[in-house]
Amino acid sequence: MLRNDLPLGADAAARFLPWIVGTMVYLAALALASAFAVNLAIGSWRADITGELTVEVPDFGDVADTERQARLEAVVTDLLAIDGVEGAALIGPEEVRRLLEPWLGPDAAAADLPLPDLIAVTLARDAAVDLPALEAKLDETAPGLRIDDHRGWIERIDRIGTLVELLTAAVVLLVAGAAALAVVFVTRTGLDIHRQTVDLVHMLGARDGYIARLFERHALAFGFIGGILGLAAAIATISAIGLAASRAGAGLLPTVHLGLPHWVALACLPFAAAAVAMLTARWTVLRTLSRGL
Amino acid sequence: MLRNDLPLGADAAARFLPWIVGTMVYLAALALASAFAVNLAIGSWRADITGELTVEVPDFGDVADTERQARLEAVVTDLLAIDGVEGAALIGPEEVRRLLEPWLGPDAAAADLPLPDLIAVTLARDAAVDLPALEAKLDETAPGLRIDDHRGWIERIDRIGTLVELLTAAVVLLVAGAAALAVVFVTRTGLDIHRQTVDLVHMLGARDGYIARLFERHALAFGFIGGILGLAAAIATISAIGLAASRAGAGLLPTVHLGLPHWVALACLPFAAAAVAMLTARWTVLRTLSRGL
Amino acid sequence: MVLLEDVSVRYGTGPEVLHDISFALAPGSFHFLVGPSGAGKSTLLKLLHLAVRPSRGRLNLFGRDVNALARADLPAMRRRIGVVFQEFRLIPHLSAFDNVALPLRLAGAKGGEIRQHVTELLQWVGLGDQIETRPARLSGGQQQRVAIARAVIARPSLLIADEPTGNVDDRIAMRLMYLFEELNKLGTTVLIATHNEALVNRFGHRQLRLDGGRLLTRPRPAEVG
Amino acid sequence: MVLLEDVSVRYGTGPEVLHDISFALAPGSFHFLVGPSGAGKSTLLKLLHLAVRPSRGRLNLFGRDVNALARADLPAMRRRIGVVFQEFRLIPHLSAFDNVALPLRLAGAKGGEIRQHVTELLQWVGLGDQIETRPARLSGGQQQRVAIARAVIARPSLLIADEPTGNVDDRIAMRLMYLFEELNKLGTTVLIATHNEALVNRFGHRQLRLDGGRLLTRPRPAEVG
Ligand SMILES: Nc1ncnc2c1ncn2[C@@H]1O[C@H](COP(=O)(O)OP(=O)(O)OP(=O)(O)O)[C@@H](O)[C@H]1O
Ligand SMILES: Nc1ncnc2c1ncn2[C@@H]1O[C@H](COP(=O)(O)OP(=O)(O)OP(=O)(O)O)[C@@H](O)[C@H]1O
Ligand SMILES: [Mg+2]
Ligand SMILES: [Mg+2]
Repeated sequence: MLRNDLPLGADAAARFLPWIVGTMVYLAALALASAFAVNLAIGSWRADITGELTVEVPDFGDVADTERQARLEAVVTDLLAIDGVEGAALIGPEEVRRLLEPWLGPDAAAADLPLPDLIAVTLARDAAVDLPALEAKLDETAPGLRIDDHRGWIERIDRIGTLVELLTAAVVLLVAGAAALAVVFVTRTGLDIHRQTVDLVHMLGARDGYIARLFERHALAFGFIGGILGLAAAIATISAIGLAASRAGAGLLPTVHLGLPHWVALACLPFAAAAVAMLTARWTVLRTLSRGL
Repeated sequence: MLRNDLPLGADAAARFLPWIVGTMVYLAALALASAFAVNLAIGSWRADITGELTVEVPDFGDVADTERQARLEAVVTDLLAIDGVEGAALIGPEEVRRLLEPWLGPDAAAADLPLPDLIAVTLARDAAVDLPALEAKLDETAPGLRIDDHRGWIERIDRIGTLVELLTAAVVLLVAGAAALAVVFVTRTGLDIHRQTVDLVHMLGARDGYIARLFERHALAFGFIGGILGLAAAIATISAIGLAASRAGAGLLPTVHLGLPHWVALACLPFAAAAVAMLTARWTVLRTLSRGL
Repeated sequence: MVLLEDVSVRYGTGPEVLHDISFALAPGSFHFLVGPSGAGKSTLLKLLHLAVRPSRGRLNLFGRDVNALARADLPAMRRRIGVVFQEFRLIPHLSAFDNVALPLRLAGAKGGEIRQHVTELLQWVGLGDQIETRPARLSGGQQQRVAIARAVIARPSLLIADEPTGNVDDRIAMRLMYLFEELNKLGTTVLIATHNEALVNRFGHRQLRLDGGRLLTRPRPAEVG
Repeated sequence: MVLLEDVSVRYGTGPEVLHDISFALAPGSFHFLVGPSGAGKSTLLKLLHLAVRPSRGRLNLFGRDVNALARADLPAMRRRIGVVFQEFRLIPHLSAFDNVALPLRLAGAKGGEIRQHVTELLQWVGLGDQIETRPARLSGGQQQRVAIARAVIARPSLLIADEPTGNVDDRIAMRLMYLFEELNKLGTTVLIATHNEALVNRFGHRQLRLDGGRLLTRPRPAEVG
């Protein structure tokens, strides 16, 4: 009805609101995106090693190559016969050397290292394999053999994953709290600046809700604008970091790509920010007004 | 003289200032600390491998242990005779196995892997060693020997280091800009709220500098308080992350400890923030006032 | 209409500013409120337009006990009261027109009606060529006239004016007084606080005289409504 | 002291509010400025206390051409002028005492001196028991008296008062007029804008009469100083 009862948009404080909300959305978006990326990386790493065992077959001493190959294949056959084992494949010395390359340096491949034979075992999902029993059984076929289920690694990765999730939740909460606090301050400042007008409109018979709506609408609009700007900046930053990282750290940093659900979650941020801004403004005005007569 | 010419500290907008400055200092401190940590990690990693060469001496086939030992020692002697080489030490098979352990899993140590002999060569600072010539020369003593100078790794690490530095600089600049912007807005809001008082004091014959000082002093005090709070929060966060990381990611994440210069740099942040706040407030007031009569 | 029984007022924890005030204003009556500066005139008026509450005693407005009113009841009641504040209190960013139109808009009046009434009234108070001007660009007396127009535009049941002619010359003061009398004839109860003795003497309305927070004259019992 | 030659004033890009005003105030003179509401009285006063600049013509204050003054020269000049604003303009968070003390403090007076002078003056205007009260807790007339005390406290060379008795009763108005006369006797040039015809008639000082932005009476040439 009275769109311009209060020229809130002209106050320095109000013009500040989009910047604050924008910064907060920017930070929240970056935090969420890094959490998504870390979780994706952890997830794929974990998937790689959870469903797998590595069987290490030592050098048998002075046996002939054919004899050795036969023994290895016997182990593979044994493995495949076991419940829960989906696949078992020999990793030849070449492959082992390739795997070790990043560790020993690029020249290791050329070096003439005698290496153990490895068998990569793929397990069915949720298969419960009794490792000691398995080891004992296979040891008959190939004495000295060892099974590695990477359990220590998985536990460490999981702990890092939880840590990242907690940190992200903390950052997002902090940022939402900071944004709400900013809206409280901006709204109170608006009430400060327009104290006399608000009092007067009140005295002329306007209801609290009417006054709250003026601030509310303003916070909604400015919060949303800020949110959109913050999100845009965040997307630009994420892309830039992704690009820079894939160039500079190729091979060292895992390359992950956010999926549709991740982008949707990020796109929700401006709406959430606008809603937080609006409700906070409404609450602040009503609370401040209710203290008067 | 007139300490309370303007009750700036009572405005919602002004009470907001320490929070904004605090948040900015917090973010800047975290960015700086992570940059320091990454740089320290990179630095120590780089130092580890820059001044070093690894000489890989392959299995000589069926030579006796004493013969093999003699040849290795001949290589070491040759190496030590070369200009720029400061030290050369045999890394025995036990040591090599220990180095490989994180890669092959904890059980690798027990496996009976035949491994190459390695010689760790320490170079003098800034020594320019001609690798191909060196390799050709040593090959006479121990044929099939290879030298690895980790150059590819160093380049990648350096690129990551530069990336981190650029990112940090960007964050700190962004944060300083945001803080200055916040001070501009808060100061303008203060001028808005106290417009009538400022005009009046002006009409009574106060100079611009007198009015600017009121805002300036306030921005300095509140900026400094905010900076201290932000820094305290950042230190708490850094310690918490350090603790959590060393617990959850032991071995995966490198443990770095910030030194005195780093802490001094962080401790400068609140002062820098207060100075930025003060100068920005002064500039804002003088600029706004100079528009009037 | 307005009935006070032994009403006292204090601001916050300060001393009492009004002591044991009792009087009644009959519907359609016209009173002046006089007394020296600091006597409590503005405070008494604030009481009547619900800006302060009695700290003791009973205040009855439009047949309802003010002490028993809930916060949510106040807006509707305030819309029946027109107020001219001593310090005008115009909304700085609204034009004279929008300032005067505000009470009509809050009451939900229609646009065309608003435009006609507001324009007419502003012309009557001599501001016909400053309809779109903002308060800061009006002279003191012009602002006072906008404030008066705003107070009367919605034909309130009760009109309260605090020193409404302090910033205008005698010719305009007379014109404004005729406006109040006109409104009074249409049924509005009027109470005007003023220092302008000439004015009080010229218009022979009854007087309430305050001094040191006490009422010296009170309307005769027969007038109580 | 004050010399205007064909001065015109407009606000921003609006129409001219004052047209070709020429007059002079001799040092130590006492003038009333009268005229209907909206005539331009406040604007003329604003010109003299350097709140607006002439858009045309020459204004000479204390022997200096105002159009030629740099921004940095203004504060020192303003300190020689005491102003009572039509809308008081007290500083809301300062007590009556601190409001009145402000010009002395800006001039660098000593604490003990300030305390004595301010207290005496507040007592004289009848606010002896409200020295520590803030403006919001003062009545309209009380605020006006604080504003007047602030204007005269530093013994200005030129005193400008805009409707200084609009919110006080006749007894206090007389008292304030005596204060202005006292100051005038000590050498201050006084110019008072007012609607209070009774007051103007009672004190036989010369009048400047404005109407529609034009000066109708002007002081005789002999008085120019
Ligand atoms: N908000 C307030 N808080 C505390 N005291 C106040 C407040 N408003 C007024 N007073 C005090 O109450 C007394 C009466 O004030 P009031 O404004 O009612 O006087 P008034 O009769 O309207 O005077 P005037 O003619 O000067 O306007 C004064 O002494 C004043 O100091
Ligand atoms: N800041 C301003 N901007 C534009 N126009 C203004 C401004 N102030 C005053 N005016 C206009 O200038 C004219 C003269 O105003 P001024 O305040 O000087 O009158 P006045 O003689 O003091 O009247 P009053 O007795 O009502 O106070 C008026 O028509 C007014 O609308
Ligand atoms: Mg009053
Ligand atoms: Mg005026």
